[in-house]
Amino acid sequence: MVARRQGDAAAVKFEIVIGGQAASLTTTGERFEYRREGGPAMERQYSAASAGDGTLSILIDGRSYAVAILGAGEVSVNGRVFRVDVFDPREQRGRRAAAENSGPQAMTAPMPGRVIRVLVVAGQEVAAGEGLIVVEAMKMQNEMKSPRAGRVQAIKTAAGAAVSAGDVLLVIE
Amino acid sequence: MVARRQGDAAAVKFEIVIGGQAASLTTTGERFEYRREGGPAMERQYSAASAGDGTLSILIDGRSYAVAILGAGEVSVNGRVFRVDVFDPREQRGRRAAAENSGPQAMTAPMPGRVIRVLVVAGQEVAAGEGLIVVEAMKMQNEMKSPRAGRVQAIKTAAGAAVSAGDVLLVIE
Amino acid sequence: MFQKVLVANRGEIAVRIVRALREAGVASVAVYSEADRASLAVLMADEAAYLGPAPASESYLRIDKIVDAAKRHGAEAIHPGYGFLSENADFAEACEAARIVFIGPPSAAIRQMGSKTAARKLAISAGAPVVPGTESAIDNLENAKATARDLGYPVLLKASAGGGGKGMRRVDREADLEAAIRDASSEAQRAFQNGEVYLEKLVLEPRHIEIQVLGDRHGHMIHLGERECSIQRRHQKVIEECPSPVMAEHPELRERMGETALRIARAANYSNAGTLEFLVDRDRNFYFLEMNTRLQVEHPVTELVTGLDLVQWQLRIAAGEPLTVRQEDVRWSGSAVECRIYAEDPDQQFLPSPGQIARLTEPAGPGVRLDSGVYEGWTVPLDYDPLLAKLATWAPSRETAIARMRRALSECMIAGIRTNRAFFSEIMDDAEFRAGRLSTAFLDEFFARRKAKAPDLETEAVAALAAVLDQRKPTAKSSIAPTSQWLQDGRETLLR
Amino acid sequence: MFQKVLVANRGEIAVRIVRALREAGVASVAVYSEADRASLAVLMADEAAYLGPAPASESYLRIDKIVDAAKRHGAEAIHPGYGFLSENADFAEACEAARIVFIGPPSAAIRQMGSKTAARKLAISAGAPVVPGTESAIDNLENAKATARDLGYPVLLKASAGGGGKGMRRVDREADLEAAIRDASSEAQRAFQNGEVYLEKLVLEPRHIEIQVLGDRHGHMIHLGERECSIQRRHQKVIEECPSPVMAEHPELRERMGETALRIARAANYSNAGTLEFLVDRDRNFYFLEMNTRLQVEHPVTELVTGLDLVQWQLRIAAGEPLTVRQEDVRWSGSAVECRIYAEDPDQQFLPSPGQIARLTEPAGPGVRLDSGVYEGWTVPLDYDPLLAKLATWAPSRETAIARMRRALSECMIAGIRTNRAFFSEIMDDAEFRAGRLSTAFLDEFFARRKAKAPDLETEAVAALAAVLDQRKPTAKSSIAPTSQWLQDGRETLLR
Repeated sequence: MVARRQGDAAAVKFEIVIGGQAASLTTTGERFEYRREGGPAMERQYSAASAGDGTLSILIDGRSYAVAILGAGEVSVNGRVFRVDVFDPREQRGRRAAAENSGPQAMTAPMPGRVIRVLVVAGQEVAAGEGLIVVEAMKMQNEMKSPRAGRVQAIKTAAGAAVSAGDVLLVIE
Repeated sequence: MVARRQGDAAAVKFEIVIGGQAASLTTTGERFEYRREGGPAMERQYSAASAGDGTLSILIDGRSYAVAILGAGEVSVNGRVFRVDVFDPREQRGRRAAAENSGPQAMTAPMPGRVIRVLVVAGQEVAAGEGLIVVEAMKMQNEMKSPRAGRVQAIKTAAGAAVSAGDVLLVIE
Repeated sequence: MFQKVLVANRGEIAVRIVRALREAGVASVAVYSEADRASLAVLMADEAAYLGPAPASESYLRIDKIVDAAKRHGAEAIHPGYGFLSENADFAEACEAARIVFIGPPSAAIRQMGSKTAARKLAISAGAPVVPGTESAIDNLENAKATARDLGYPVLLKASAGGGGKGMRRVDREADLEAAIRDASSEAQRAFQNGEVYLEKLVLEPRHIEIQVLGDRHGHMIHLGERECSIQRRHQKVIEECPSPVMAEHPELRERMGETALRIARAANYSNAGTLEFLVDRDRNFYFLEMNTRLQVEHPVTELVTGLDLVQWQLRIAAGEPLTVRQEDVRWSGSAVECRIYAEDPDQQFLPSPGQIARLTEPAGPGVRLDSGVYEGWTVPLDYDPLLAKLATWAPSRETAIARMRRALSECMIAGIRTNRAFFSEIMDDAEFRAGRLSTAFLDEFFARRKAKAPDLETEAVAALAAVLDQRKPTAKSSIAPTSQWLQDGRETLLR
Repeated sequence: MFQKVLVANRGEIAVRIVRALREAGVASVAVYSEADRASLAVLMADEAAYLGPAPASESYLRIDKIVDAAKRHGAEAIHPGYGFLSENADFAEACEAARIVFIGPPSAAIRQMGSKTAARKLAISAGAPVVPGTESAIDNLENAKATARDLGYPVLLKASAGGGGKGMRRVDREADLEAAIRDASSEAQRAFQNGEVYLEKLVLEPRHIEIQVLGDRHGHMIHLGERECSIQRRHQKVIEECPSPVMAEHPELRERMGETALRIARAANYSNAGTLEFLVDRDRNFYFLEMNTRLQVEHPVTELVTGLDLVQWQLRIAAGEPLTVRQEDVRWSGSAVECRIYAEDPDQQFLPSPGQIARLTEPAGPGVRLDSGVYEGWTVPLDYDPLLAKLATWAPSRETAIARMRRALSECMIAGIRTNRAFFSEIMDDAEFRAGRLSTAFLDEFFARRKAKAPDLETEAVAALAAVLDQRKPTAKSSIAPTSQWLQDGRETLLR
C-alpha cells in the first residue's frame, strides 16, 4: 500500500474521451479529480483492489463499485458499460482524432463476417446513406451505408472475403 | 493441424508417475502408447483441442474426455482427478526420487496455516506416528506426525510462524 | 429407456439435452462441425462425432452424416433439439428407415404441420379459430387482391414454409400488394427453398401466446399451459414468460386455449412435445397460427412453473413409456421469465457480434436458471445463430421474478463480444413491461419511448479511473470500434 | 420495508443476503476484514465498510465496529447471517440500543436458547420430548457418575454453550467419565470461553432432523417442515435434504415434529426464522436437542421444496410486516439435496486447503442452485471456516434430485485448492445413501465400506497424455505435495 502511494504520489493528468465526451482525470496517490470538458471538478479519495483477472473493486466513501475491464477500451461499472479512451498527455492529436472526424474516411467492418456483395466500384460518387457493402454473420445480412456524400476512393475487399471487426473495407473521400 | 503433426512426428517417450504408479507414455504425431510399469501397452489415435485456458477436449475413437489442468501436477479427466508427474527422459533420478523415499526426510507443511505448537526439539528421537508440530488453518488444528522412527535433525519453523503448503518445517533422519 | 442417444444439434440446446441424458443415466453422443470441435456440448458429452465444415449445410443439416454417426456410435435414438433438422420430416423418416428412434412426433405430423396452409386447414377442421385468410398459396395477383379486399387492409403476407418472420410482409394498401408478394416470395425462396406465400388478416397489436402440449404414444395428451412470447424483435422472440400476465387476470383463457390446442394436436395424431402458437387480440379472442413440432427454445419457463422436465418426458415418451401425468395433476406455481442472451450489439442495431469470449461471469443464486452453450475462452462462431444462453428466473410472483431477473442480469458479465444483456436490464425497468401490457408491438414502442438514463457523475468517473488504472492491460480481439461511422437502419438490417 | 441494511457476515451467506436485498430493492452494506477487501460480497453490495484485521476476533466478532459501521452508513437494520454474532444476544441488544433493527428473534429468545440446559428446561415445560439427561451443568464427579448410571451407558457429554460438536464426548464406561469430563470441559472452555458441560443419554444411530419455523411479530408462526441433516463429519453437516426420506415413508411424523417445534418456539416467544434440531431414533421417537435462533446454512433445500424465500421473509418480518403464509398454504413439492463444498482435502483426512482459486467452473442448468461466496482468482483466506459454496439440486423425486446432483458435481471444477467435490460424487453413488438409510453414523460407515473405484486404463492414459501435452504450463501455488509423508488420523485432526 505504502509503496503504491509513493509510486502514484505525483499528480498525473490524463485526457479522456468517455462515451464520445471529452473529459480529464488527474490522479494523485489514492485521490483523483474528474472533470467533464467544461464541467465542474469532482474530487474523491478511492481504494482499488484486484478481484481476479481484469476485475477491480473500487471503494469511494464506502460506496462499492465492481469494475470489469472488458477490453477494447470498454469498462463495465456495476454492470453499466462505458467506452473510455485514455490519452497520454503528450499525444493530444490522438484524442482530437477520436473526437472529430473529417478527411478521407476508412469504412471498417462493424462485425466479423463474410462479404456477400460489394454494391459500388472505385471512383463512384455516393450519397449519404447509400448502400456500399453487404456483410453477413450469424445468419444475418447487414448493409453498410455511406456516412456522407463523397467518392469511393478505394475498395479493400471483395465478395466472398472473410472479414474481422475493424478491417478496412473501403475508403470514402 | 499439419504443422502440429510435423512438430510431434518424432516419437518421444516420457516417464511418468501417476497416482504413485510408474508408467510411460510415448507420443508420435497424434498417436500415443501408454504402458503401466510391467503392464500391457495401450495404443491410441487421439485428437486434442484447446477449450479455454487450461482445458482440453481430447477425443479417442469418438469418446470425449474433458481435461482440466489443475496445476501442481494435477489433471482432471471427466471430473476425476489424477496426480501426474512427468519426467524428461534424461532425468531418471527425479523419477526414482518420487517413487521411493529414503534418507533424511523433509517434513513439509501439508496446508497453508499458522504453526501453533512445536512438540519436539532438534536431536530428539521420535517414534513412527509421534506428534511433531501442530498447524492451524480455517479454525482447524492439525497435528503432524512422524512417518517413521528416527531423529529430529533440524527444525525449520517456530510457534506462531505462518507457513505455506510445501514449506519445510523440519527434517527427520 | 435408451442406452445411448445422439444429440443432433449444437449450442445451449445440445448442452441442455446432454445434461438431461446424464441425469437419465443415458450415454450421450454430441455432434460437431469444424467450428464446434471444442464446444461445451462436445466437452460434456460421453462421445462426439464429427460432421463436416462449419456451414450448417455441410454439417448440422446433413441428414446422411448424422444418421451415419448415430449408427457408428450405436445410438438407438436421436434428439434433434430445435432448428436445424428438428422439423424436417425427411430426417424423421430417415431415422425411422435406419431403425433409429426420432425423439419427436411422427413424421406425418411434422409434414402436416410443416405447411402453414395445411396446418390452418387442419385447425379449422378441428374447430379451432384461425386468423381470417386464405388456406392456400397465392397463385395469381388478381385472386390475391380480391382476397385482400375481402379481409380488409392491413393484411399480412406469410411464407407457407415460413418461420422466424422470413417471407413475412405487412401490406396496408392494394397498391403495395404486388411488390410485397414479389419480395416476400423471393425472400421465402431464399430462406426455405420454397417461394409459396399466402394472405392473412393482420391482427393489430396482438399478444403472441403459445400452448405447450405433451402426449405419449398411447393416446394420452395434456397441455402444460401457455408461454407469453409477445416481446419479439423482427419476429424473433427475445423475452418469454409463464404464466402470461393476461392469464393471471383471466385464468379461464388458459383452459380455453389449452383445450383448443389439444383438439388440434389430437387431430394431427400428435405425440411427444409440441407447441401451438396463437395470436390473442385485445378482446382476448385467440387465433391459431401454427404448430412447432419440437422442443421450444423457451421451454424452461414452463418447466420452472410446472416442475415438469420436458426433455426427460420427451425421452420417456420416445422410449414408449406412458405419460403418467394427468391434466388435473398439472399445477402452475409462481412465475418465470426468460431472457435470450444473444451475441449482438444493441447499441448498433443489434449487429451480430461473434468472436472469443474473453471473460465470463455467470449469474447464480436462488431462483436463477442459466442454460448456456458457451464458456470463458470459447470463440462464438459466425456461422450459426447468435444465441449464447438463456437466463431464466422463477419467483412466487411475476413482480419478484422480474426483480430477480434484474438482479441476475446485474451479476452477468460477458467480455470480448457484445451482448444484449444491458438491454434486458432496461426492459426489466420499463413500466409497461412491469405492468404486463405486452403485444408484438412492444419492442417498437419501447425503442420509441426509450431514453438512455445518464450515468451519475461518480459512476462515470470510476469508469475513467479504472481505464486509467488499467492502461497497461492488453485489449480484447473481436470487439467493435465505438465511433464506427456506419449509418444503419435497424429495420433495414434484414435485407430485402 | 427498510431503505438500507448492513450484512454482518462474510462468504456465501453474505452474498445470499446481498442478493435478497437487491431483489427487495433495499440498499446493501457489506462488511469486510483485511482478508476480505475484494470478497464477492463487497463486489456485489452497494456499499462496504471496513472492520479490521483478518482474525474474526478483530473484525466479524467486533460488535462495536459493526454497530458503528451501520450508523456511519445509515443502515436501519442488520442481518447477522449465521455463525459469528448471529446468536449473540449482546449483539442483538447492542443493535436495539442503537435503534438498529436486528434481523432475527428478540434478544431474550436468543439468550434463552443460547444455553442448551435452559433450552432443555423450556422444551420440557412445553411438553416436548428431550433426550434423557441432566438439565444442569456437572458440578462434581460423584453426581455425574450417579446421573450416568441412571441414564445407562453409553452417555454423551455436551458443552452448555456448545455447537459444532466442540466439547462433546461419548463415554462408554464409568472408568472413562472423569477424563472425558476434563477433556470436554477444557475444549468447551477454549471454544466458547465457557467450560460448562452436561450429561445426556446417547441415542444410538439417530437421524439428525431439524424443523424450520417462521413467525412474525404479531403472534403468527408456522413451520416449513424438516431438513434431514444426518450426514455429518465431526458433527459438521455435509449433506442436507428436504424432505427427509423417513418423512416420505411416514408423513405424519412431519406433522408431529412440526407441532412440537411450534410449541417450543411459542414458549420462547420466538419470532423471525428459527430452526429446532431433533434426534430421531430407529423407532421414529424424536427428541429435541437445541434451537438455532438464526438462518441455517442449509436453508436453500427448504426454499427449493416450499417455494418460499426465507431471507425475504426475514426482512419483511423484521420490518414489522405480517407473515401472510398460513400453515395450510405450505406445500412441499419435489425433493432437494444440498452439498457443502468445502476447501478441504478428502484424500488427506479433510485437511483445510486455503489459497487462490486458479480456475473455477460452476455447474448450472435445470434444477441447479449454487450459493457461492467465491470467484475465479479469489484467495480463500485461512482465517475463516472452509465453506466455499453450497450446491443444491431440486427435482420432482429424491432419485432424480440425486441424479441431478451427480450431474451438477460432474460439471463443477475448482483448481488451485482442494475441495470435497469428488467425495460428494462418491456419496451420490452409495447404495445406502440412495436408499435413504441415513443416520449420524452414516459417514463413519461410508468410510469403512468405501473403496476407491479404479479408473479405466484409457482415462488414466488420457490423464498422462494431458500432463505431457501441458508440460510447458506453470503450476498453481497453494496445492499440496502428493507424496506428502505425514501420517494423519482423521479422528485426531481436531486436537484435544
